[in-house]
Amino acid sequence: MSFLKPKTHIEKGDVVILYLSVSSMHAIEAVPEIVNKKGETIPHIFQTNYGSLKVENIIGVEYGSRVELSKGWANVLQPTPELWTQTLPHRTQIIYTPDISMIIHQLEVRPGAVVIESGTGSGSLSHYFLRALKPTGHLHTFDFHEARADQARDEFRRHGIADFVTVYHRDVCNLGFSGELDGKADAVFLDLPSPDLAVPHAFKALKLSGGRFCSFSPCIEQSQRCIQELTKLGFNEIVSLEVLQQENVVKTRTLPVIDLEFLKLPKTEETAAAAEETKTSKEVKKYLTSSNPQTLPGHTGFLTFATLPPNIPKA
Amino acid sequence: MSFLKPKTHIEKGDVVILYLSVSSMHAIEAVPEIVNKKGETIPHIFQTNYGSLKVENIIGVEYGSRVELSKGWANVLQPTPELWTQTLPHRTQIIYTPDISMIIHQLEVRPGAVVIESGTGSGSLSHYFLRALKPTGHLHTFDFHEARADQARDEFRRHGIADFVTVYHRDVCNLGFSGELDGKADAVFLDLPSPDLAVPHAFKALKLSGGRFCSFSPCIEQSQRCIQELTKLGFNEIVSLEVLQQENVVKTRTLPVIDLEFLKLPKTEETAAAAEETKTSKEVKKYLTSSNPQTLPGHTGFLTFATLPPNIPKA
Amino acid sequence: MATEESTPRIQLGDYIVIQRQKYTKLQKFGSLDTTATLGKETLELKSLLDQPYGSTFKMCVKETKPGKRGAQRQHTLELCSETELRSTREVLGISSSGADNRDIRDDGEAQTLKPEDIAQLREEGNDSSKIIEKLVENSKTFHNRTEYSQEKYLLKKEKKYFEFVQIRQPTIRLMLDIFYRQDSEKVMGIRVDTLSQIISYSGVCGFGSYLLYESGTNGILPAAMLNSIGAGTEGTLVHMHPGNVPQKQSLLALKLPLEQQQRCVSVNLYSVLRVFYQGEEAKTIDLPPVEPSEEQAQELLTDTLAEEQPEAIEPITKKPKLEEVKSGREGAKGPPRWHLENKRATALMNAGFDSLVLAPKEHPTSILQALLPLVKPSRPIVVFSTCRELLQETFMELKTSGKVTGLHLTSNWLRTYQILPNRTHPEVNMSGNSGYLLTGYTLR
Amino acid sequence: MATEESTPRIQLGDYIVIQRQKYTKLQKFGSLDTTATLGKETLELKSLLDQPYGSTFKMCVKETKPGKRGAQRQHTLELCSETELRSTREVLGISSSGADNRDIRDDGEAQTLKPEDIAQLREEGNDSSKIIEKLVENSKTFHNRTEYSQEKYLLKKEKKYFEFVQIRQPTIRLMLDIFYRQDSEKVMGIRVDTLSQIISYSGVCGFGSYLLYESGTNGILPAAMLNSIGAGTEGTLVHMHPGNVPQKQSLLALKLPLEQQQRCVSVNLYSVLRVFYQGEEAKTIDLPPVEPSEEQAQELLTDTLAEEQPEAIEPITKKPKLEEVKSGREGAKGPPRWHLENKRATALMNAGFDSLVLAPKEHPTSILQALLPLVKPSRPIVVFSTCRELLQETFMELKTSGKVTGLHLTSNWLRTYQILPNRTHPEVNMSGNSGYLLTGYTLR
Repeated sequence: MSFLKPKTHIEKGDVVILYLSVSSMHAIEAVPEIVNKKGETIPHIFQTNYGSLKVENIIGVEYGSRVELSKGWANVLQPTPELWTQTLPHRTQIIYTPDISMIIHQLEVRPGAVVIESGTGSGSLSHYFLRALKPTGHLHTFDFHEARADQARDEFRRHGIADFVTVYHRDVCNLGFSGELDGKADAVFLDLPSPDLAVPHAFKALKLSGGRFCSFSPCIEQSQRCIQELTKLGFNEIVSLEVLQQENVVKTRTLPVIDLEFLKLPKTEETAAAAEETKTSKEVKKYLTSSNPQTLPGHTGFLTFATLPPNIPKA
Repeated sequence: MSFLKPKTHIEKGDVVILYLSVSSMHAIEAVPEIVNKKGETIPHIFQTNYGSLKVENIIGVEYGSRVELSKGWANVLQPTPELWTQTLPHRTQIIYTPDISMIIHQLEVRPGAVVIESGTGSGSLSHYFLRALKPTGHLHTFDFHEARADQARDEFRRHGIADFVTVYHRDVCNLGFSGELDGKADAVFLDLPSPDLAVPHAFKALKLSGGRFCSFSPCIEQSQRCIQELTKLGFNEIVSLEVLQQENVVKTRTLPVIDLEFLKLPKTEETAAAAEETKTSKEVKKYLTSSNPQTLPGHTGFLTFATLPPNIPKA
Repeated sequence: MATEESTPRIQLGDYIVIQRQKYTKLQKFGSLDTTATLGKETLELKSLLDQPYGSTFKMCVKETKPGKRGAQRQHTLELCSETELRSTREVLGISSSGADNRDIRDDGEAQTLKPEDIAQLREEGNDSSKIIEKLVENSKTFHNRTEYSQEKYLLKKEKKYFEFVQIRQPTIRLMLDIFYRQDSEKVMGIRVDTLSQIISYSGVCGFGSYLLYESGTNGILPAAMLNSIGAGTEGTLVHMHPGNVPQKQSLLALKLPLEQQQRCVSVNLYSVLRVFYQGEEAKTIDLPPVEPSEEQAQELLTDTLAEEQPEAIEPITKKPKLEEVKSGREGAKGPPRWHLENKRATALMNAGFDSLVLAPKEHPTSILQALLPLVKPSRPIVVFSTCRELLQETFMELKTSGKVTGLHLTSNWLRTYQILPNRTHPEVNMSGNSGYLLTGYTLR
Repeated sequence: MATEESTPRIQLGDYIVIQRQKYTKLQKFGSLDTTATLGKETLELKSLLDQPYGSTFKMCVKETKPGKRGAQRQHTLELCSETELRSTREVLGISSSGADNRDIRDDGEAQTLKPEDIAQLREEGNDSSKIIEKLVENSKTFHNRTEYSQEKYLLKKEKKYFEFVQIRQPTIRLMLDIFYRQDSEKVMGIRVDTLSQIISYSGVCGFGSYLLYESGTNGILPAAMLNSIGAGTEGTLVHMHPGNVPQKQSLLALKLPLEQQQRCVSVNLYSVLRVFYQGEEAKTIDLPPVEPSEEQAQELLTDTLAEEQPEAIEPITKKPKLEEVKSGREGAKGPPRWHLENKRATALMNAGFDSLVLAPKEHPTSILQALLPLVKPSRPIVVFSTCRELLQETFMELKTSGKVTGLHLTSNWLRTYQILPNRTHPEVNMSGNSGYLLTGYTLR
């Protein structure tokens, strides 16, 4: 239930982020017992690189606290969509915070907004939509994969945000978003292999007063076809962009400063000794600097945004 | 004649870079007199933002010297392809140093190489090819625009590098590079609106022992078609890439450091005065930093490279 | 589920976004006499009143006045239909185009129409499509150009002679675009990707209490946060600033409901910290709540209206009972508004915040020292700066302190694309600086 | 104009590039018994002798030896024709593919072929295409996958079982790719775009005299510069380094003509500066020409051969007469080679250089102070570092000195693209650091 609003203490059933290090964190469910593969109820023990955690012990603990592991410690954090995106079980490729932030901003999602999303995928983006539109808006999210839709529905319930979302198992490219949603949406988001097929449905689903549209596509050809379709239907402000976030890894670098002046002096025994000394007691200079990691995300997808202007007749 | 090799003094007829500032430099010809529009021979006076230069005065001066202008001064530099690219008369869109460097590297151009280039354009890239392949290689450069071919030919002569280049006025997409060049080239470079049409000609022109190929295209569709054609003809190691250079503008930034601790003390007259003082003698911290200019080149072109393996029959 | 809404209508007092092709401008529609200036065109706005937002208007030349830089044309605006907006290309029905530009010699004499002729055409009230048609007719080279080159030419001309404007309701997205394009300094260099990430990483939403310190972004930061807090929710924002008056233009332009506006408490950093540290007594001494700052002096807005309607945005006490008890001894006239605001802010400060966002022009260390203790554990913090070296230092300080975990120093590349048939490529210019974000989570 | 050249042939002593699909490796073909290791495959190289460069060979399993990490297979190589290299996809003739992946449940049991079965197939000497065919036959999900997904699967499998290698002649381009991919530290983090720009900005070509100081790039920097200087030209390179012996692997691998090799003079920085400052006398005292450096200790090459054939690369005096005169009093045995090199270098230092390239692991200031005066006026200088702060400082120092103009501090983004029908996008991973270049031109 830990996704509804900021809270101070871990309650039973919360998803909790067990933060070990920048590169190691886990989302765990704060339940004292779990059912194993044999169907037996056993104590919930979570294994990490720093040893095991008896999950029962963290219930009632304040978020932000340090908890002891059998071979070290970790911090327990309340999950945010950002932390969830880094720890969630991948059922599909997911979209990450930099792209998502741009999507939320460009779709102008705020409390009260009605948003349509397809596909639901692993629910990474859905959690951001829900944070942005609750408690007065609603998310309609569609996936053509039945198991994924079911998993997402279950997850939203366990995360305490089910009131603000309806999950549909439906092939929107062929069947559209259902007539009930015609003219209801402030924003439509598509992450589909053939977004162009769903554009006419998005057109229908957006409010008569207009709305915003976004399609996320890994390949440029998908964006090209999507834009052709958008143009045909009268969308404007069509913009395609990419956001690439770089980590700046902060570190202190130590550089030797070499002395070449002493070479101008004849190498008598004294100067030789002095030179030796210069070499051994080499001066160094320290720099606080940062650089990108050796490998960066080079591409996630092209984001295509568009506006449906108000009062376009929808035949 | 100043492009053949490093030289120390300005001779009559040299192209000279008049360097005023990072954002202001000019390529001028070191001739004492020029012919004006009326056909009269007049002294060569060059106008700059810092006043005029009597060009006759710089003949015989050492490169790297400071020369006086009527309202200031400038430095005279021997032209390099890098400086020339920044000052040359644009007859077409040109390619700049970061892309060119990658082209030279990937085409493995070194002294002795036989290189084919199309189109010649403003000759920006040609000067780099010529630097890299002279004095033992040869550049064959083609342009379908007769005036441009003539201008380039004249320029190479005046720059002292005509011995290493042949300029052709020819539509290579339709007519190819001429049978005489079949199997003669180590590398072929294309900057054409339809590079795919010239790929079969490049194939023929490359040596039987193989060679390297590059096409520069602003639009991705050109690269797509070019790659299809390359694949069909048996080229391999096909790679497409972009190089974007960023300037890091170095500057010192001064930041105020504010004191908030004094707010914890009751505001008696003394502390008020002390606080005043704190405010006026505000501490500052200086940072030597650098940042990109507000606007950067976001795209120049896609570079597509490929290898023609040895011994591919050319039927 | 929401029912079909009617489109809101343009009212006097509204901030409006005027759009002419890709150019957009934020303008206050203060009175019926208000005019807006777009380059050499002056627009009389009165006919906008009560028209729906999103409408397109035709600029109709009323008179031409001599101006400093050539003639300034005064226009009235006439509401027009969507169908009037056809592609100029279609109108002209251009078909013949050369295969490439090998036969074109640019001798500067391709256009036989003289500038005087063109001015004449404009004053006669010709449509842009008519003017462009004439230009094409009188161009010696147009029909020899490639299709690509023709299109470029037409777009350039259309931009110059385009006679339609659209009126839109300001949103965070539209305003940030305007400010950043006009002068990124107006928003302290916070680019769209960066603002979007500040909103994400701070976790600001309809629940919780948020703390912001910023040195002046024309109100875009508090506006974006309050926008994310939403109407009819329980979220609150304490907005600390270094000056006499907060920069609030963007907040005013959003035209938020009063109850929402009231959940943004804007206070001077020094003043509120003094009250927070020393309690009520402190106030009797320091009357003006200010430590003057540079930001005040260099007011960046040309048409700034931050102080024009303070009534609408100045928060009114939300819990009157508590306020009355606390400020009982203040005298009949009641305490000054800033004083009440300080009190509301200190109450929220004592309760603790659900995240902290800093966008200071000053060195962040001392500000972090003062504000970080006000943030609850397991809550996000976000520090923005355009100076990487500064945040590297802050990164190290926070890391050493052990008070914040999950520290990341990030920046972004934002690349826009031209996607057109056979002419797809990244835009040839891109913005060079996203600024830097330092993010992390507080620990207990 | 060059006439048709015959393709060069593989000789004993050559460095060769072994390529297996996208994987490349630099290897010395030292003797007929030399073997090369590619992961779990060991290749006997003897059949390469006298075959033309560019040829493709088939790996034929000879025996399987138990190794530390599973079986190590020993292969002989058989020259094969181009036609043997058909696309696996074509061979298999896959046609039916699902429209999307909605029906696929990944339960880890899609492949019914056991690892033992696959090992058996390999040892039986089956072609990769045969093995992949079997894998496809025994996959329960393959035919339900999308074409895209099928292709990905095939590529992955083909990569694993691909049985052909191509032998290529080392070039700067191929070697830099290998070093940078293996460990960018091997070339001090100099990425391909950065190296290409060092060559451009330094202006190195067939004419002139060039000065390089580098702290160890496996010879890629001096090799790239000498490569640009060319065979049969008059250009010269003085290559200063901080260690006992220069890292020269790349230079050796290029197999340049002797006359060209001799135009690269490699000297120790300290030793040559002492001679330069103090003249001939200095040498009698400091016998080992070295100031030991870390670079020596942490020799990065696994199969380093920098010292293996020093005869081939150690420069021989080019102007014997001058050398004889100068080194006349050196005794019958003649002066040590390093001593002659120092003398040749100091002669070039006295004449002045046509550009300066620095790629130091040390702080560049003192090195610039020592070497900048050796550069003629109006000549380019290029300083490389992976530390931006360092070059910011150097930028300011040079700017203040007034000795260098046209200063620029630059870095690069390098983005590679996947261009395939309907699947075109930038590669999902990119290299994060180009390093920084500080460039400018000397003044008189």
